[in-house]
Amino acid sequence: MAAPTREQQVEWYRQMVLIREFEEACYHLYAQKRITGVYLHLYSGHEAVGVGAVAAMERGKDHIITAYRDHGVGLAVGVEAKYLMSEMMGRRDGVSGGKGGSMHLASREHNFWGGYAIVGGHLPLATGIALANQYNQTGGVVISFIGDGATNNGYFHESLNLSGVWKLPVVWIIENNLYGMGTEIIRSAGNPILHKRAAGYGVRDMERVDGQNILAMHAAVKEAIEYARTEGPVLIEAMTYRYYGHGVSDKQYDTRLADELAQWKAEKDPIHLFRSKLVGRYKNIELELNRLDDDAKKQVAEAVEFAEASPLPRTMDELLSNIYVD
Amino acid sequence: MAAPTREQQVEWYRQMVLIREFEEACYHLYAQKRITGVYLHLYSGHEAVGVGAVAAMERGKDHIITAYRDHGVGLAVGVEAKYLMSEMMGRRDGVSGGKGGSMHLASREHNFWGGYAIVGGHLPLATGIALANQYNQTGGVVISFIGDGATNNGYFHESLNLSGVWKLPVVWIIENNLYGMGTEIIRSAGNPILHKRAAGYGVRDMERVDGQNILAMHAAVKEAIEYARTEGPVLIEAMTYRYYGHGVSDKQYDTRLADELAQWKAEKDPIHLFRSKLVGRYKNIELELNRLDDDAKKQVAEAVEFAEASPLPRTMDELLSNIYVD
Amino acid sequence: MATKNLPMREALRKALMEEMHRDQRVFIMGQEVGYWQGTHRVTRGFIEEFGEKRVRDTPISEMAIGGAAVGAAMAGLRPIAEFMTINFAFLALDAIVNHAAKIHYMFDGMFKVPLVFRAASGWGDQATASHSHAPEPIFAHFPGLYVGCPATAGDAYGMLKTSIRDDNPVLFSESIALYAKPGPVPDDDNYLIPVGKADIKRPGRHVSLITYARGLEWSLLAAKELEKDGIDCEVVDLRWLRPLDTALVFESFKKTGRAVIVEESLPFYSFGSELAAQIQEHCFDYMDAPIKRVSSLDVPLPYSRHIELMALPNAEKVVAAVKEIL
Amino acid sequence: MATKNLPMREALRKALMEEMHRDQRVFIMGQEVGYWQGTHRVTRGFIEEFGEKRVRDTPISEMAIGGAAVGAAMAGLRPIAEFMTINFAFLALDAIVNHAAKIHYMFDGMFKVPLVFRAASGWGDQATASHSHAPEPIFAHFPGLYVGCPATAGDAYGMLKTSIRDDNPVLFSESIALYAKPGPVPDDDNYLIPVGKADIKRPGRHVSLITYARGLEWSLLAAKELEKDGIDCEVVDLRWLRPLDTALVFESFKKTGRAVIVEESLPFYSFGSELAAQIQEHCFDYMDAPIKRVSSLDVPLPYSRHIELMALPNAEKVVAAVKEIL
Ligand SMILES: Cc1ncc(C[n+]2csc(CCOP(=O)(O)OP(=O)(O)O)c2C)c(N)n1
Ligand SMILES: Cc1ncc(C[n+]2csc(CCOP(=O)(O)OP(=O)(O)O)c2C)c(N)n1
Ligand SMILES: [Mg+2]
Ligand SMILES: [Mg+2]
Repeated sequence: MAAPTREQQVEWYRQMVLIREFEEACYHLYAQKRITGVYLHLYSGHEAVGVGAVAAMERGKDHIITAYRDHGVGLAVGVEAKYLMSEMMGRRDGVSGGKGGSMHLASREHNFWGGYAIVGGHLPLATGIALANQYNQTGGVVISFIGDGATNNGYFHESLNLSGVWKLPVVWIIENNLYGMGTEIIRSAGNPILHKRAAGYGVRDMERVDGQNILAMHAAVKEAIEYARTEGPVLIEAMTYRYYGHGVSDKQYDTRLADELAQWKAEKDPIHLFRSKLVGRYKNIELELNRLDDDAKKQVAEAVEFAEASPLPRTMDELLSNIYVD
Repeated sequence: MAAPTREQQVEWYRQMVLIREFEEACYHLYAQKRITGVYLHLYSGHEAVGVGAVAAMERGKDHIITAYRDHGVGLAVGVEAKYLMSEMMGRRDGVSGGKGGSMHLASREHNFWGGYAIVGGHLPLATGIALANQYNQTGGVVISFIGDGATNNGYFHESLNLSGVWKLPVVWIIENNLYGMGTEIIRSAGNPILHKRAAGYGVRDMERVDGQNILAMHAAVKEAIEYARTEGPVLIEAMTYRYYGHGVSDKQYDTRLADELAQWKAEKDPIHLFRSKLVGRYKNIELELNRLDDDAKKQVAEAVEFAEASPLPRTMDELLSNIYVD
Repeated sequence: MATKNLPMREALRKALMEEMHRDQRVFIMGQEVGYWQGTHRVTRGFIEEFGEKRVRDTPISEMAIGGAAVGAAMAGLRPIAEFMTINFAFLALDAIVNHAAKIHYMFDGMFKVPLVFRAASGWGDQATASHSHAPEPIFAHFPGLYVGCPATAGDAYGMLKTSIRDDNPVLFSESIALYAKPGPVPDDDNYLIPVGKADIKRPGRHVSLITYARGLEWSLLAAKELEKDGIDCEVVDLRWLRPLDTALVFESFKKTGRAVIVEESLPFYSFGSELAAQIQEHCFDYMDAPIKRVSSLDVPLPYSRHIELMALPNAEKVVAAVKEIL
Repeated sequence: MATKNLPMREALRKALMEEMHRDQRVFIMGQEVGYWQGTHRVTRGFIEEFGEKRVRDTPISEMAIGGAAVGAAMAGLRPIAEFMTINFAFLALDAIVNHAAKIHYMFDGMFKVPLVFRAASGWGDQATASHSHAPEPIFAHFPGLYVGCPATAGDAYGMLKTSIRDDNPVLFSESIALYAKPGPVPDDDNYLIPVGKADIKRPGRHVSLITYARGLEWSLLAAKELEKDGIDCEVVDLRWLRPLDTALVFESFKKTGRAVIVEESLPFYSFGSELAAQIQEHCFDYMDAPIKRVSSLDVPLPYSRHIELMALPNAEKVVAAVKEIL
């Protein structure tokens, strides 16, 4: 595998800071009730996982699907922030016309098959999309994210096994952020080393990957995709951490988990680590990165402005459209 | 572990031939429409698995639960054949008052928690019964049978994992008879070595056991129960074979699987193998065994007579009783 | 139109066969649909005709079957997923009503989910409580899904073709008791029965018998019986529980002023409930008598033959209900 | 009776707390019931009060939670299993309606299944389509289960206590929108509301508003509004969807001759359907007008605020429906 170019890496950095800014904006907009509703699950802390995985995809050929913690994937695959932000706010210009909200972002044209809110519910969808690719011999591979908590759900078992039986082109990536809501893995999984489950399904076990290290993520997923393209399913366990807790109303990090969070931020922040690496490696890159930091802020601010100018659906027609395909 | 006594082994032999006779009778009664209904799944070929496992239980303390292939367990735990046969025939004297039929035998007083017809559906029940034993510190262990086909169902995953998380006293035994209906394992499981799944759940893996060898079964389950009683869950994969196919209307064994079946019967019949062993080891035992063969026939004949004399429920009261506990 | 007399099983088989030849995107998956030749023989010969790619035996993984069908449909295939019996579709409820039915709406039309969930439904053959449901109304509760329930071989043929060609997800329920029942099937590859179109199966003047699926048989028998007393029944077969052709029902009722609703399902929160509620609301001024319902009794179905039959609807019960309101 | 004013959340908490102190066999399990303090704070402080043995956090394994509760109940415990929201109970449908509800019957009374499935129900807070159900009628379709749906804090208290002490399985649905709503709660440890007993929440003469759970709020508001026009509504709160207290409904209807049924659920095959069907059948001669239904619109619930509210019932819609039939 060729080492990633400077240009590629700069692009990854761009995506990561964009995600970071976007999520921070969401956090504040929610506090200000400009984003409403009960659920909002942020991707901050996970940036290297999503960006690294998406970077390994062959655009236009490979596919990706995830759970409700889906903002990062949406931005990484290249959906414009303003359409995603419009969806957060339930606006007409939202990617899902305001019907899906934060948990149901998607973009057909980017082969991003969506965020899903029933834990595990999208895993068989990944299996089915992979089956369609195998059936039509497209050569496409599906990346499916899985929460650590979700690995204990029947959907996980049945989907991974089916992918093994049918040797489907799918890369399963556990985003192991150590918790499902308030439950640490040791209290939800009989064996906390989650990738060990691959063996029972005839799915290749690529073990743990440091999900805070984008280069490691990219390399692992690249290898996984190549394998999946010709041989069959692969499982990767990416180790990561959530900066805003389960959802924005999660208060654990103000109290019992405060120290743990502080330590992750100080020692394992994916953006900080990557920036240091880039700065150490490429001279004069710092200015460029600073500009990307500023761009991200600007882009998010514009996205918010765009979204708030976009109308809210209000008519019976809007409510009742697209229940069925006519 | 003390070696099983002659007396114990003779008792096991008795149970095995009783099961063999009982199932053969069921087969013929079904053909004659004296047993009616769509479903009838026979245990012939599996005798050493059920009898060996039950033999390892501490009576009155340990528990057992299974799927719809439940006649053998019913007889092994000591339910009288006549009450089981009455249930086959939907009679008032049936163990389930004629309401459950062949797939829903049980006996509370024998700690036999029943046969269940939804694939995998009884596995969390086993988890729950084990939890009750742990909760009440009874020291009791639950044995739960699992079909090979059932290992691919979400219930399997969630139940085994929960047993691992809570370190429940349960012995999971896969009765691997190579098929779920017409599907050989290799087409239903991504990894056909089913016991490998234990590792992912923190369940002790006791690997494969020869399910046609009752001594091996007994020894393995004995060890498993002792472990489960103090340490937590165990998984055993018992290799066996079904002589009458999936259910009595399965015709595969008349055609594509005929040779395979003949070979199992010739080389791996659990009763035949055990009988040879006993005869080789204990002199003068043959007469005793012959008597047990005759007794089994007699007992089954009497059971059929008893069952056919038992009335069929016919009243509205019988139909409507026991929907709710009053 | 020229017709051929075929059992419903063969009518369904013919529809499937033709549609699979017509459209390469159509494929079948489910337990034992292939080498076993289909549990109900609907896919007899398909594995030989279409091969393993398009006739896919699956593990016993209802959740994954349901969800994989959704994913494959989203990605451009047209899956037909078979649940061996509709009881097992309970395990896939989330995939069916919360994913298949909602994805088109949730993403505001971005994805289509053109699939058919086939399921063998009904009871009456001592299959016992867990295997004896006709729960179509449960599924029809949810918008986004269509629910088809043919009562004749010809309808089965035309409705299944429509379901396969439609771009929406369809739950297609096939009454086990009707598989062997013959009826005229049009000699027309393009015979399509529009989604949501009910059918007058027998015109009449005095009372409307409103029914679906297996209820048609009981209704027609009752109508014949009542004819002897000079009572002229109109029999309305809904055919689809969603969308519901209330227009035709109201038209019939406005003519007769009396109705008995006949269903195989359990009585509460069911088909009869909805139809009676609709009629009284929309045809209030035409009501000459209360609307009666004939359903299964409100009891889990027992194994034993006589009491099982007592719990089920039949023509006599329909006759009695009609006489009550005349 | 002396009462204390408490939010429904606290009333439920009090009931649980008292019953757990009263009976050592009662325990709670579910996702985040322990250290997280309960998603809806109903079990706040329980892990500290009762410890890990009796307050059991579980993995995200709805099938196993459902089934393990059944097994534990059969074996003598009295589990309270919490589904974080009722949407996730779809994943446990088989465990609930095909195991919990049927085991007592299937084995003709051999086993009891004394358990409570608690589930937070309802919608209206932009939780989107997959998380926005009030599907109690789906569960109440099946005999063998009780279904309780309190509308006030006092009822929640008394009904939950009854459910815990009852020897039958109960699905206990708690409206999320009502958790914070205060009401008088009797100062009586043994305050029990009998299973299946409805309640007149407001006596009246002109029209019966028949409802349950959250519908009560809309009905009472509408009654107040209509009072201004001299229309005197009687509000009947069913409280239990199974068993259904039709006697009280009929009594009310025979007095008023008019009814509007108010439910949060989807309209088809639902609560309103059943009640309207029952009333027209049993009170035909008393019907002065067609019975109307106010339900959610027949659409998956969208995220965006205005159209979401448009889809939901409210007091104005009830007022309008009443005016239509006066
Ligand atoms: C079937 C189901 N059960 C429960 C929930 C409630 N729930 C939403 S997210 C969540 C935790 C998931 O944790 P994990 O899979 O680790 O993902 P993470 O949030 O950490 O990204 C739970 C329990 C749900 N949405 N679906
Ligand atoms: C959930 C569910 N899906 C499908 C079925 C239909 N079915 C009954 S038995 C069976 C095969 C089970 O095979 P296995 O677990 O290997 O047990 P065996 O019959 O070999 O003892 C199937 C598919 C069912 N009863 N339940
Ligand atoms: Mg997590
Ligand atoms: Mg098997």
